[in-house]
Amino acid sequence: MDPLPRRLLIANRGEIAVRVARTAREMGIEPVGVFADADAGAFHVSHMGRSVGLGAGGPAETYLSIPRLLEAAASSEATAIHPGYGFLSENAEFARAVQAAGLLWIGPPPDAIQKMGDKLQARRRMRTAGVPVVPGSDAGATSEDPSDEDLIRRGAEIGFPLLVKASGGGGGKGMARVDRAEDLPEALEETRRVAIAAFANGRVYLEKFFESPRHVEFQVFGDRYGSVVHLFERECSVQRRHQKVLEETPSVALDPRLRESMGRAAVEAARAVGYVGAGTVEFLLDERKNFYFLEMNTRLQVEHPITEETLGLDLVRAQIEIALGAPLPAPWRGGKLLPQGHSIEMRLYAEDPNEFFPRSGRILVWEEPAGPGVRVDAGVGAGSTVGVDYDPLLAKLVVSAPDRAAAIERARRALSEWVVLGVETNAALLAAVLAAPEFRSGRYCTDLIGRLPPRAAPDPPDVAWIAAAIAAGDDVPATASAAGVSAARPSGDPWDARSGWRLGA
Amino acid sequence: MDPLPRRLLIANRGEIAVRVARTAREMGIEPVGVFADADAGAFHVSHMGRSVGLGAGGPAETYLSIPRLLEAAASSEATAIHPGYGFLSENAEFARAVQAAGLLWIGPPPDAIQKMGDKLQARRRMRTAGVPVVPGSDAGATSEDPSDEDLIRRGAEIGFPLLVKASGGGGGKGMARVDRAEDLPEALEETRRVAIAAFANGRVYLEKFFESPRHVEFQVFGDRYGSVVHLFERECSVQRRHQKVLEETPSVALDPRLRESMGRAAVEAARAVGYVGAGTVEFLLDERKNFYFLEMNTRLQVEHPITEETLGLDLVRAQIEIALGAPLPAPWRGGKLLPQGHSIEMRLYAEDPNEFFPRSGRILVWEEPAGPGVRVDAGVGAGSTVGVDYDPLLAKLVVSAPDRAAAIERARRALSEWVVLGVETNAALLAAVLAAPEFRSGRYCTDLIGRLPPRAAPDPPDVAWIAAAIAAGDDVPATASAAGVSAARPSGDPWDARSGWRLGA
Amino acid sequence: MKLSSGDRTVDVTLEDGAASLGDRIVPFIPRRGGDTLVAVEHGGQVFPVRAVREGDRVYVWSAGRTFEFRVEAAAARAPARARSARADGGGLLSPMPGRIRRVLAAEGDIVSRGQVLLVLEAMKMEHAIRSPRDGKLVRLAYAEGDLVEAGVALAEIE
Amino acid sequence: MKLSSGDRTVDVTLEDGAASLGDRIVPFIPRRGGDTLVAVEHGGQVFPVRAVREGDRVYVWSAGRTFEFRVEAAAARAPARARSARADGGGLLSPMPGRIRRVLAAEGDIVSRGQVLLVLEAMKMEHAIRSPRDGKLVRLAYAEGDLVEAGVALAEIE
Repeated sequence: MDPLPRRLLIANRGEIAVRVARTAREMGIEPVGVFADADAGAFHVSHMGRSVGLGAGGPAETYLSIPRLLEAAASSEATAIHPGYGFLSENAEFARAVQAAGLLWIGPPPDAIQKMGDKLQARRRMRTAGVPVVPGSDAGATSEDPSDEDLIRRGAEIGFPLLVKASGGGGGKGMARVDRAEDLPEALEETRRVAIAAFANGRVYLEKFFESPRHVEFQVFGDRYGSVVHLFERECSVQRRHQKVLEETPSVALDPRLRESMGRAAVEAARAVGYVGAGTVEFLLDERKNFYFLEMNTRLQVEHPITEETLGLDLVRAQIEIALGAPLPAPWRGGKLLPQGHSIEMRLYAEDPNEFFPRSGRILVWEEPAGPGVRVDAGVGAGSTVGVDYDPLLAKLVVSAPDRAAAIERARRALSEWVVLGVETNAALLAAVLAAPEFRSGRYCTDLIGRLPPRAAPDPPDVAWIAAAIAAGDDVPATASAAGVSAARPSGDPWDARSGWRLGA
Repeated sequence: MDPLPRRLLIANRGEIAVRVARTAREMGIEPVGVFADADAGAFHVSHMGRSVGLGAGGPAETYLSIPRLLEAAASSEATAIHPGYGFLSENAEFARAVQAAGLLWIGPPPDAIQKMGDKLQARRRMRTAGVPVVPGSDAGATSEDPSDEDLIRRGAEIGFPLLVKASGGGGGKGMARVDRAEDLPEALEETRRVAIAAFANGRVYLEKFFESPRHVEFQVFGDRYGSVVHLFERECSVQRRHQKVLEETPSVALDPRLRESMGRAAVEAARAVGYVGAGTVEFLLDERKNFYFLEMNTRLQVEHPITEETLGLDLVRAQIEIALGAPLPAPWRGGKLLPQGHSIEMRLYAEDPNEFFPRSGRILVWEEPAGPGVRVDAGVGAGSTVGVDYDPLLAKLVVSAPDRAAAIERARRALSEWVVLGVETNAALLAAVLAAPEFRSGRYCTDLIGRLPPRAAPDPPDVAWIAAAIAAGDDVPATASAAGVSAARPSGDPWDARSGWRLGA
Repeated sequence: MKLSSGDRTVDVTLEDGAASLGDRIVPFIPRRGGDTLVAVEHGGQVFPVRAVREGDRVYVWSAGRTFEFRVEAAAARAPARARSARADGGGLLSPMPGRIRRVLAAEGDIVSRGQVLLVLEAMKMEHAIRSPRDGKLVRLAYAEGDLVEAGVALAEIE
Repeated sequence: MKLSSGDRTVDVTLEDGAASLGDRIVPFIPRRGGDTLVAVEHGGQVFPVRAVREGDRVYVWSAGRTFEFRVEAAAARAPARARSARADGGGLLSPMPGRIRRVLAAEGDIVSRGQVLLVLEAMKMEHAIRSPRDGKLVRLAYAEGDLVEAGVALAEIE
């Protein structure tokens, strides 16, 4: 293994920047942060050894600016770069620029990023490697950029509903569901337009739509010496707007045989692009337990902690060591890893729990859950400003317990401890998922959240009205005596909203 | 198993009250807290479903008052009581009063508490059970309350230095080291005097003193049906003032054979008193790896989390289930438990890191470490008042990693994240232990802390002086520009105290 | 003072040892840790709580749930601005804070129900603002690149 | 202003964009999250920091370590009270805050070096306060049960 870098630039913000910084410190590497001007007081900066400003502007001019990031690395004398997820993490051009600057790139080979980044190209490679892919318009097609007429013909063969997908998209972006043949031409046009704007790649294709699929992904790792292994699955079917809200491992949908064949397919997928480092192969699993390759994320995944918890590993450390030339650890290659217990990740988003509209503001009170089996990877704290320019993910709550039932109860306990005031969050949605019989049974698929009853704003109990009045005025003596006041409800449980008084008007 | 209680009274405060409340919630039991008047805003109250006041007074009139605690259980309709550790947790009278009031006692049988609470009685039972005990004046003695002349004679046989111990003491309390025969009479008198005052039991005995012992304890669990098992060891040799500061598991001092024989002895010790529930058998391990029974703690141990982390268990849940009549889980009885990785607990005390004098005050800033492999069990938060009436333990930091070296680096990382301002803590001592070659090698014993160099107050770097000035006046514009000011030290690492400027005068 | 939560408004008065909530009297004792309200005692039992005010909003945490209250001005300043705008059929409100990514219509255009007028972007999410009915676009309040708050009127259709 | 840490006292002046620390000028930019100082920028690099003042103390966290400063009064109020008392050979100072558990000597007693005069208790720990030398106990400032702060004079020996 090459010597450790003295400083590691983390080209990201929020919880993942903090996450990577923690491992860097544990390895004796100084984590160097970056920040946009407007973000100078941001939470992640407090977890770095030092940070460097990226200047003014929005994400495109700062966290997405390759020259500014390379400058930051130079000025801080960082000799390695970890991209986190999002931003430039799956940008092959960035990876190449990092390497061209003589810096260590903590990520997969740029070629592998590129090969998986183009969905059509990736699907073709997967077919060649014998990995099943979702049936689509590109199967057996002669051109990867067919005419709309060709696509409309293929659409009729695939049947409706179907999905129009941008080859340059991924992660739930650049796709549209089409229910009727007559809507297809417009959807093709719109998707192509969006794709050109967003990904500078207007190629689109059609995919069979599954009504009640599960999304199950496999963590894979490859080293420079050609070894590729998987680190088991993550169940990612709890989604809103095609994006994950809660993940768990193991998946109740897999039995040992299915786990083995999906794991083997994931390893084959990674091998097919010469993968080195950490990656995730996403599969769609249909009701009859057929699985299909969806895409490969060529970076650390948001939900990587549940794999860390059940395997007792540090995936960021493994990323860094592999980038430095270490082989995969012998127990990984020997199939000696055995997941222990059950782990669930919940994503706390700054968004309303019903419509999922982002929310912004200032976090006035922030008290995290803690204690046994609870890990919080946060990207904000008390006083943090939540703006509109970045991902609404505030923090991830990861709970682990000996079995799934205990993990669910632990998750509910931990959620109930979390005090976040000042910015609306999706905590009520997370609580609703954990309470849903469908989720608790384990028999759920990607439509779960859509089928939940709406998260009604709860009726405040007396104690909340009183607390609100105190905070609004804060004009009550701190140790007032209750003597001499007749209690309206002297017994029972007067503070429970369920048994509670209803307001008159 | 009997049905779960609806409410559980937690007869304690601080981190352990919070710890127990968390498990209660996960089991669907409402945790009920108690608090002394002066403690009404205390941290643990915020983690309860509800709390009940114990009235005015110091610990003796509140957390140690059996009638007030039973009243609190009655008024809150709690039907079970968990004592935590300390306070009344090892008070057989309290356990009997709880049971006599028709409440469920989450602890061992009162008789077992009593049998282990008297050290002379416990030592006699251990000898009978074939468990080796530290050589002492009571071996083969005809009376358990010998005259001073008898003890002085036995002292000469045992040799100096030796320890005078109160039969009613324990946990490092009620003991005195005597180096010379001529000091023994006075030490006997003093120890007896202290013992009468503190434990209402004036019996004392002599124990051989070991120069460089280790303290290694075994977690044991028994059920109502006669099964007793151990859940492996905890290494507790990092001590100051005979009290633990840092614990780890596994112990590097044990090989599988020694672990097996000590574990067997621990199980025999528990069996000998008909033990049910969670307990800890403490052993002294000498340089030649002979082990001796020291005492048994008949309650949950402060350092129980490291066992939870390496085994993936919830010991409080097990306590409650066993108290409700559940048998020990089958995998425990079948010897199927296998510790994974390495875990270290550090106790953050409100005390100075050199002399270990308690510190009081108000916690102005409190930011806990978090992230992978980090668990914090805290008893305070921002704004908490640290008084002089209670244990100085503020919080426990528990880190886990695949191996000991990684756990140590993780511990250092986590400690470095912890921001505690307003009350002095022993964080610098913890950091010094983690950095000490002796500790890192694993070859250390109870004299470790005494052998460390003093924790010199570090020289503040420039950034700290500037921050102090800002906080003192806070009269600098939030976004002042540095333009136009000539940098005194434009390059290098001017913020590092090691390379730092020394103040002139 | 008048506090609102959801569609309820209540007169809350705090006295020494008791609160009047509408027409009920509820005895209580606030419990503080340092200066911060951390619990409220009622009937001999203490319940943890957190509460903080920002502008005319009060946020409260109690028993694992979060509540938002509005402090209503003393005068009869009836419904809040956002709501009044929503009630006004002509206004088209921003559903979230964000940045105007694209403007797809111009003032004076005749627009049809469902037509996308604007694309609003926040936190990596694009949201199409569609016309609620057929009509004439008489006002477009923002241009591409503008930052908007949640609840502000983006456009008006006659 | 004058700040002290350990046995060092420094004149610190903050100007727009720079601090004078004694005779050196160090350019810096404070960085805040909300109202809270969270980092200090120097030479293009930003270093996290936390700082808070309470009375004449300022507590600072920087790079994983904690520092305590004293804000010295503007006037020449030389050494702090505790230190002056400590310097005074006759005074016996409380090493920690706590409660006087036992008083084992009386004013007027002739005491010898090492003799236990008081037992101070805090947080389950007893600490014996011993006479630093032979002499006469001329003052005992507290009685059993009294609460004392760290650094106050408990007794005086002539």
